Amino acid sequence: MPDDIVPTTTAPKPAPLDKKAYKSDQEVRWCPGCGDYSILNAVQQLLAQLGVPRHQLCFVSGIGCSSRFPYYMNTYGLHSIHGRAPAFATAIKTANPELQVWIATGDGDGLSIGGNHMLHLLRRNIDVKVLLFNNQIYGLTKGQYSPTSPPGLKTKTSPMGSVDRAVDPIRFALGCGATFIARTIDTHQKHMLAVLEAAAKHKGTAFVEIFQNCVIFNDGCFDEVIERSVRDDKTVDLIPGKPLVYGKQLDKGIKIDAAEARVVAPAEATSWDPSTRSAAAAFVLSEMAEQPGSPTPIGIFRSIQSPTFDEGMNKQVQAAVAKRGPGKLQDLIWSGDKWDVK
Amino acid sequence: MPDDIVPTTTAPKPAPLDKKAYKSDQEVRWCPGCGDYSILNAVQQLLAQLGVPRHQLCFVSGIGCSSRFPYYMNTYGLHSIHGRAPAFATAIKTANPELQVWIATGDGDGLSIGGNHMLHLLRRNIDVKVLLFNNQIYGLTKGQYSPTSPPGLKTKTSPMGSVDRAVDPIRFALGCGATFIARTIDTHQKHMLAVLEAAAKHKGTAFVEIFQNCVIFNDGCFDEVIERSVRDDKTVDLIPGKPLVYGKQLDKGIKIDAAEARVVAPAEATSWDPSTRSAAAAFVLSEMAEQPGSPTPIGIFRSIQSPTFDEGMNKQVQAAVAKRGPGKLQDLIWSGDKWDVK
Amino acid sequence: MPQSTSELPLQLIDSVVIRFAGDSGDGMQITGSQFTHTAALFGNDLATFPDFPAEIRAPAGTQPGVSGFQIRFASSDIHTPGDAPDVLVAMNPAALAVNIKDLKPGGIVIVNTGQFGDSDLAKARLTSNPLKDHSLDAYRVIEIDINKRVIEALAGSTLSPKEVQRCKNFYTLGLMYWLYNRDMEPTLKWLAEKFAKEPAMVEANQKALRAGFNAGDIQELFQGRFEVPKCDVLPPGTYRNIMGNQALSMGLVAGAELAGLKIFIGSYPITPASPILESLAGYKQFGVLSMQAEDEIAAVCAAIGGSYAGHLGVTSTSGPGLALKQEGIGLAIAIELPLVIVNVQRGGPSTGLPTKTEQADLLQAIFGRNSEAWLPVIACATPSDSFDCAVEACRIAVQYMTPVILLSDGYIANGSEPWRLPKLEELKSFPARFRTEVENFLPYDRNADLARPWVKPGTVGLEHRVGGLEKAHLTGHISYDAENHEFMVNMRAAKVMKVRDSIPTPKVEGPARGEVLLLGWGSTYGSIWGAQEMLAEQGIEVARMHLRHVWPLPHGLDEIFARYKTVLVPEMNLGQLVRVLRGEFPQRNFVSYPKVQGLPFRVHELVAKVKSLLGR
Amino acid sequence: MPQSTSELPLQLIDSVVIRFAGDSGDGMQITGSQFTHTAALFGNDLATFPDFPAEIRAPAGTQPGVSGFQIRFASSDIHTPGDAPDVLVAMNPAALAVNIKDLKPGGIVIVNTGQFGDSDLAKARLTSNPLKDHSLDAYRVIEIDINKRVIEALAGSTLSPKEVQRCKNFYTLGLMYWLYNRDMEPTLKWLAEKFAKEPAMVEANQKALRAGFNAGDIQELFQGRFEVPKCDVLPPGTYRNIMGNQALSMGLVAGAELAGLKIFIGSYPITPASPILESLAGYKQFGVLSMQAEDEIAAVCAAIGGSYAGHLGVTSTSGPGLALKQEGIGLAIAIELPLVIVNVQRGGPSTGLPTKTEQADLLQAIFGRNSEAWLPVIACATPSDSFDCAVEACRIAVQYMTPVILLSDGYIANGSEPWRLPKLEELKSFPARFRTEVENFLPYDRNADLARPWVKPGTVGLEHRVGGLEKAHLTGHISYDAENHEFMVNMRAAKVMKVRDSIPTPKVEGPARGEVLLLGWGSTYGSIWGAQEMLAEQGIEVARMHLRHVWPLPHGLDEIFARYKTVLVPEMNLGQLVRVLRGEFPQRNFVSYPKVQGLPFRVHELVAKVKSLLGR
Ligand SMILES: Cc1ncc(C[n+]2csc(CCOP(=O)(O)OP(=O)(O)O)c2C)c(N)n1
Ligand SMILES: Cc1ncc(C[n+]2csc(CCOP(=O)(O)OP(=O)(O)O)c2C)c(N)n1
Ligand code: SF4
Ligand code: SF4
Ligand SMILES: [Mg+2]
Ligand SMILES: [Mg+2]
Repeated sequence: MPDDIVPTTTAPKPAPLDKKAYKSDQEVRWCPGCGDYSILNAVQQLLAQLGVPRHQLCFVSGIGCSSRFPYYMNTYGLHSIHGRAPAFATAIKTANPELQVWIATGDGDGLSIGGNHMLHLLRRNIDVKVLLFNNQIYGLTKGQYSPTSPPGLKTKTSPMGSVDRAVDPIRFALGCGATFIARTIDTHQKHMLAVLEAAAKHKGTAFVEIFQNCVIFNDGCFDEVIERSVRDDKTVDLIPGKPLVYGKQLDKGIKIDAAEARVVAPAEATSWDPSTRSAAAAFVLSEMAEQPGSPTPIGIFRSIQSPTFDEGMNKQVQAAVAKRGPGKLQDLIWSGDKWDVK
Repeated sequence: MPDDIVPTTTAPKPAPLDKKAYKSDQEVRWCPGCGDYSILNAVQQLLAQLGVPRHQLCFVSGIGCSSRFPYYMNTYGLHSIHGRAPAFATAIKTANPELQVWIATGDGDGLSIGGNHMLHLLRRNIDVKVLLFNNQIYGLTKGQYSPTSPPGLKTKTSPMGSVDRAVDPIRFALGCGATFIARTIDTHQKHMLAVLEAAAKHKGTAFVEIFQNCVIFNDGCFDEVIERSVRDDKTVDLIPGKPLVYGKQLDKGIKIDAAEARVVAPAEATSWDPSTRSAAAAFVLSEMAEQPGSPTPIGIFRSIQSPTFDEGMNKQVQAAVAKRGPGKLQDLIWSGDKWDVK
Repeated sequence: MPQSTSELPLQLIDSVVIRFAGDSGDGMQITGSQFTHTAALFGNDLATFPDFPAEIRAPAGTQPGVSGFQIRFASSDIHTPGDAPDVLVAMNPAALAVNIKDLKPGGIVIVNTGQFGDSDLAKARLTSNPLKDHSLDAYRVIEIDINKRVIEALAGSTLSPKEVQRCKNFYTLGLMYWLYNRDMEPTLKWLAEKFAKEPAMVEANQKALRAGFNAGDIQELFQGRFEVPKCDVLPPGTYRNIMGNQALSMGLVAGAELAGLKIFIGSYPITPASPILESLAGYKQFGVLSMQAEDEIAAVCAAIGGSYAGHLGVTSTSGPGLALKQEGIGLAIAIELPLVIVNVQRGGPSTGLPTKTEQADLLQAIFGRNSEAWLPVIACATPSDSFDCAVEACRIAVQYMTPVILLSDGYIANGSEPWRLPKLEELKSFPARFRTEVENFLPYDRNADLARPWVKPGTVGLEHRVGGLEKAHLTGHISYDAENHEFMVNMRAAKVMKVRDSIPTPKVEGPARGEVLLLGWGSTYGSIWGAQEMLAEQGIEVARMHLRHVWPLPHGLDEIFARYKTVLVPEMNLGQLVRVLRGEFPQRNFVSYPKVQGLPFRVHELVAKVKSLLGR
Repeated sequence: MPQSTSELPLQLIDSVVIRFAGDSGDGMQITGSQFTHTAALFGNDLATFPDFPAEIRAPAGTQPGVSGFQIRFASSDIHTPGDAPDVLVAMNPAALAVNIKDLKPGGIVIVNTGQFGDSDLAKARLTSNPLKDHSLDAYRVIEIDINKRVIEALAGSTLSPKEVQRCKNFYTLGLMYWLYNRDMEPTLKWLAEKFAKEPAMVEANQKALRAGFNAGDIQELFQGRFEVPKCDVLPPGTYRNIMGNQALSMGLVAGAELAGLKIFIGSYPITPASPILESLAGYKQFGVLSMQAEDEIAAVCAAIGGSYAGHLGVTSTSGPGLALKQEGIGLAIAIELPLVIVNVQRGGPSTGLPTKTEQADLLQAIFGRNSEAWLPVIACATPSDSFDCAVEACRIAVQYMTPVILLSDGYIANGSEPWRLPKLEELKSFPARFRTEVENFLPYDRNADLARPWVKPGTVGLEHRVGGLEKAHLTGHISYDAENHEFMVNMRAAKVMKVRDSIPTPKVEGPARGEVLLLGWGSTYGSIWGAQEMLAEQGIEVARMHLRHVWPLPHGLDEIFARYKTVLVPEMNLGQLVRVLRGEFPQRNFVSYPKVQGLPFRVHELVAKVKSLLGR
């Protein structure tokens, strides 16, 4: 047996870091004005705030403008293939549980080609954080519609308007049984930081949809909701334990009732609890924006505790070792019924 | 231009058919006692009832025991590759809108390898009917756990119990925005017939989960719910317009309230409407079985009208022809700026 | 139609190569395309080669962010966009640094000095200013502060300063029009149409264009002007300029029409193949059903479903996408349905160099599926040849009930050249026949081409089932029988080999026997032809031949190969065709000349290789 | 340890081939395995060949539903499960009809007449009863109503009539034990363990076994009994019987241990590869992390993720699954991480013949990815060789930081043979080295093997990014540079070719030069060896050689091939290795001998082929 193997590095004592430390030496290659910049900024700031050592971080992505993210983080990073980041991340976290693993993905990468892996990541509840950059378009391939594009959108591949119904990432994640689901906005740094912090602290898959502006191919696609002048009236922030109130003057509230959510006076608003056994209230909220006159919920839709796959896997290994003793090659090979030839 | 092309057959006058007419001449190769037989039987009976001409039917499947279905139907049939039936079916229906297209798939085929195509089929609302044979196991590959297997299930690939959280097909379909969602039971022919009839008549993707018993690798996995002696007490049938009552004596009801569903007296039961704008009530019901003491809903969870992709596509073609005239090859080739060389 | 009455001498030349280079935001692709458009309308022969980064707007001023467009236009029949530019237009230091090494010695380099500040040099990671360090001494450097000139020209415009700067490329274009004595009209018209909804933009860009043109006259930047006369040596006919992806898309529509079918295209965007899906999505008046699928697997499966339903199934992709489609293609082979799989090759492996060209998917196309899963593979030689190849792919698919892989590459896809428009009468139809006769119907019966019958679901009385399990000969029932399996494996292969009976032996150009046969496939066509011509000029006669059908290989090749001491095969890969050839013609002598730089072969490289082979 | 004191003569013979055949529900696989187990413990050399339908329980009594298990056991060193059975056990008419043509002329056929009613004949689609129509006249037919015998034997049992009938196979087994004078003990013990929780089952099956055994004695069915002595000519050592998938799984665990790594296997079930995932899922005490992924793509990506994280990534599949993994494998090539991809080949194309064997994924393994994406490919020769090959695949993957494809096939995977157990000291370790030194760290630097450093994420100071875009030499930064790309393409290929420096030239067995070299790879090993022996018996000396490393090919082959007039290559495909060989050794003379029937070569077929080649 080889015992001359170089050991893995043992627990390090990291120096405290500032935001800049998380910037890699690579030139950022996004278009000027792209919403991706502010997401990168928020993540770097958050990690500095939380003081996560760089070497314990791993960013995994697929392909797309958004998926270039790992190159710009001075951490471990894997820019993989289109749509498959969840599969890589699942293994990385399971094989190396001490890492904090983040996925950067786009609406095309994560919900078109990668929809299946996203489903299985969410249901398995791998302890990774997902940043879904939703710009309702394929950026890197120069402007085709995506699964989140609104029906009717005219793009290069839908010159007469898309006939696809859009998928709602939040509802999809709920349907997949995700344990943490949130939504935030590229231009709303404060909100993004708060949501990302909650995501970072969640144990299990934290799924965060980020409204992200593609200045080149779908500029302003969220403006009706997120434009600064209307944002407070057009969004409602889901803050655990807080009433669902919104509006510039916090003059409106949301009441969830009989499997419907409706706009009410602030005093009547439901106090938000994303950790109920049932995800139904979150589901109701996820549908709300489609009702005329209702705000778009942002913030934390869902946050529950549930066993994670990566931990489950490792526990089984420990249990097997505890029960059968650490596997010995000799025993393995020399198992079964044998006979001798002299 | 070729004008000597053999024309497609024009609208036929089909002779009325009986159930036997839908049976192909191929020997059915499922295990004796497999739940698949009763599904095959119900489908054949339904089609005879509805009098759908055989040549207008097309059954598409992936790979798995359940996916052998098309071979046993004396209609058009395509036994394709693992997980991809939705993609084939989408094109078949779009290119040949007069066909009634059915998909036969398994929990592995449709929700493991094929989860992404299922998502996109459901959101695009292709006018096809999906029969999801859920036996919570991989049958054809001899008994590995599937995405619907309960956590902890011991199978060949999970000797210490599966650590995967299960996906709930109904909730998944809701999250994907499906327009028709139902559940039925292999051993409950009457119910299955009613549900399949509603599915057949739905315009858009009709998603039907069928609890199906695999006698060889997962025998009795649904017995707690569907065994004849407990079935009436352990299931509640979602019948549009009918109150949600259940129990052998119809002595119990379900009330949906404040985004929760609870057991009440029959008189208080909610009258079921699967066609509300919001899918939240269906979502609430889809979670209910997990509550101890609550019945498992079967029947129609969701049934709404929404444009179908196949129709949308064909309408665009018609609109383009109407606007630009039928495409002429000459015009296409001789378009753009030209010059002559003498 | 020379527009200017400049006093400067007008020098007639046969061929010019210009390369425009700048930031990805500088509009170099538009500049190049407009110059191309004008040259085409003027009647030059031409060839273009755009070259851009994988990012949408790579960081301004950096070397990886440089976007280039090379055009060669000529009065003679040319075959490539040229080995080395005569003129380089460099909009910033990065563009200069990246491209200068390619410029012909003594060539003209036009530099926008307005972008040569210290920070610009730093962005380009240059430690010294090439305008000052004598590194450009070997060239004729023309320095213009285009930034400033554009501001002056557009003084009083309502556009923002940023928008004004975006007109720089048209200033540059104007200057080039002056230098080569070109008509501005086509571009003025194009601008008017393109920005029809933004009159201020039309005006500003037109002004910039004119200002650039006038600058040539007024500012005495150049010692002379050049004129490249019309090309009259092309075969007579009506021409238009066409890009490879465009021609290929049109060819698919034409192929379907010639078969009497409608297209169902299932596709997933990927560089450099996306424009094919985009074009077909715009051809709905031809009955094209275009589906942007959720991924490549769904795309190919949908295309097969389209064929199953009675349409002509098409799917388009690039290398990594082809890998994903292979399982589905295997099914199409097993159920024997027509299908056209377009693969526009790009640099790899993996994501590789997505905007660069390569020919390294040949073996994946021929062999990259499980088991013995044979299909015909054909390859486009030039942008306009893509039309004919697409028609041919449709023909083979329909006639033989088989998937066909059609290979293009980034160089062909984005490049352009004049296309002699075919007359409809020249296009031979190959009508698809759908079986409707009920009597004696056997789903796996075969005709003389070994093709099985195609039945549209919906046809009364022909209900049957197909699928990927091995099928019994004739009946198509599931069969695990050993002999039947071997029979079917051989039958499927034989059907593919049968395609040879319907294709010609390619013509040899040049000596019928001798030392060297230059053998090409795909986009090496032009470079090889150019090399043959250049060698001939140097007194070295070599033969050349080009393969459109790369699998199965046409009849008659062995006899041809036998007549040359060496068959030299230049490929933008590590020698993939050579492997195929050695497998088929073990007695012949093939020499591989690989180049894997994401760039096409230069004529000079080929010439040098042939000479070294001949010991000259 | 002969158990019976039968009066009948005991005839010594060297080797016997028995085929058990019945419905998929008849337990033929268990019967065969038990006979195998007993023969192994007795000390025979042996080889087995199970053959079953793609359905779990195909319809009872039908020909497609027949499941078979062939075993050859011998006192000499044998290499195949035999061309033709000496004894056929046919549990019903379908089993008889499907298998009788393979039986040796004059062979024994044991027929269960209890299953030969009219309806049974009809299910098997037989129009006449073979027991009556003289079609079996060439064989020695033993008729027994096994249905009835079992009922009699189990009279009084608490089992249901259906359960009683399920004991038929043990009755049959007992009869065979008697005929070949075998000890029933191992099977009695196995039954006791297997049904520990169902004592009634233990008793019934044991009774049935004994009843079958006794029937031999009592019922005078046979004229004599046979004895196949122990095989003493095998190399000395401790042996166990092993199936290919089992050996391969153990080899992976051993390979990981020898590298000092833990395994991460990401896999998706598929016949005939599923047992590998299943075995590894049971080896958790070795630290194996086993993930049943949602599909093959996720499986390979997870395996790569495992390697990225510092485990040994493994994924296992069969043909269609390999096609799906190719894009991911391309990434592993680009980011240069160790990875073992096991591909257990099966009949194709598409779903094909999922439970039958084939060798037709060779070209897909070597070439089936986009662009120039090279990797080493090795192939198992026999069930026990799968252990060594798995270790070797791990070694190459770790030493060269590369994905490796390990090819097995259905014949090897499900077949079994005695395995001489290696001593731990015989296994050479190849410790993986994880880089931890921060100084001078360059992610794409290389060692003498051209391997780049492997860094476990979590290591302080070595944070870096990898991905599928082309990487600059040394730094690993994204690079679209033309020369760097060519350099890297060549470097990756060179690294794969470098594997040759660590592998031996395979040994030639037989004459060092001459007319014919029989060259094999994969599971043709035994048949070729058998053919060589049979030819030698007939006075024809031919050489043979076997390739474990099919890509890159070992050093020294050309010199060897040059020494033979013909290199004859039998393959269960249409000549895939021959294509590879011609590409590499254009001067040598390769003759392909293809067989694509979902079945291994028979020794006789090879012998006939060689003779016809030699004109004998
Ligand atoms: C297998 C494969 N298919 C297709 C592509 C081409 N491709 C690259 S990125 C992309 C979509 C990007 O969209 P999204 O994920 O929304 O990211 P964005 O660029 O908008 O951030 C596509 C289709 C690819 N790289 N690989
Ligand atoms: C690409 C591919 N991967 C894997 C397989 C093997 N396979 C065949 S069926 C199946 C799963 C079947 O499970 P399910 O869909 O639940 O169908 P069931 O047999 O239970 O009806 C698998 C993994 C395959 N045929 N093709
Ligand atoms: S194309 Fe859009 S998403 Fe991509 S970098 Fe540019 S602005 Fe951002
Ligand atoms: S294995 Fe299970 S699902 Fe498959 S046919 Fe048998 S009983 Fe049915
Ligand atoms: Mg996007
Ligand atoms: Mg199943």
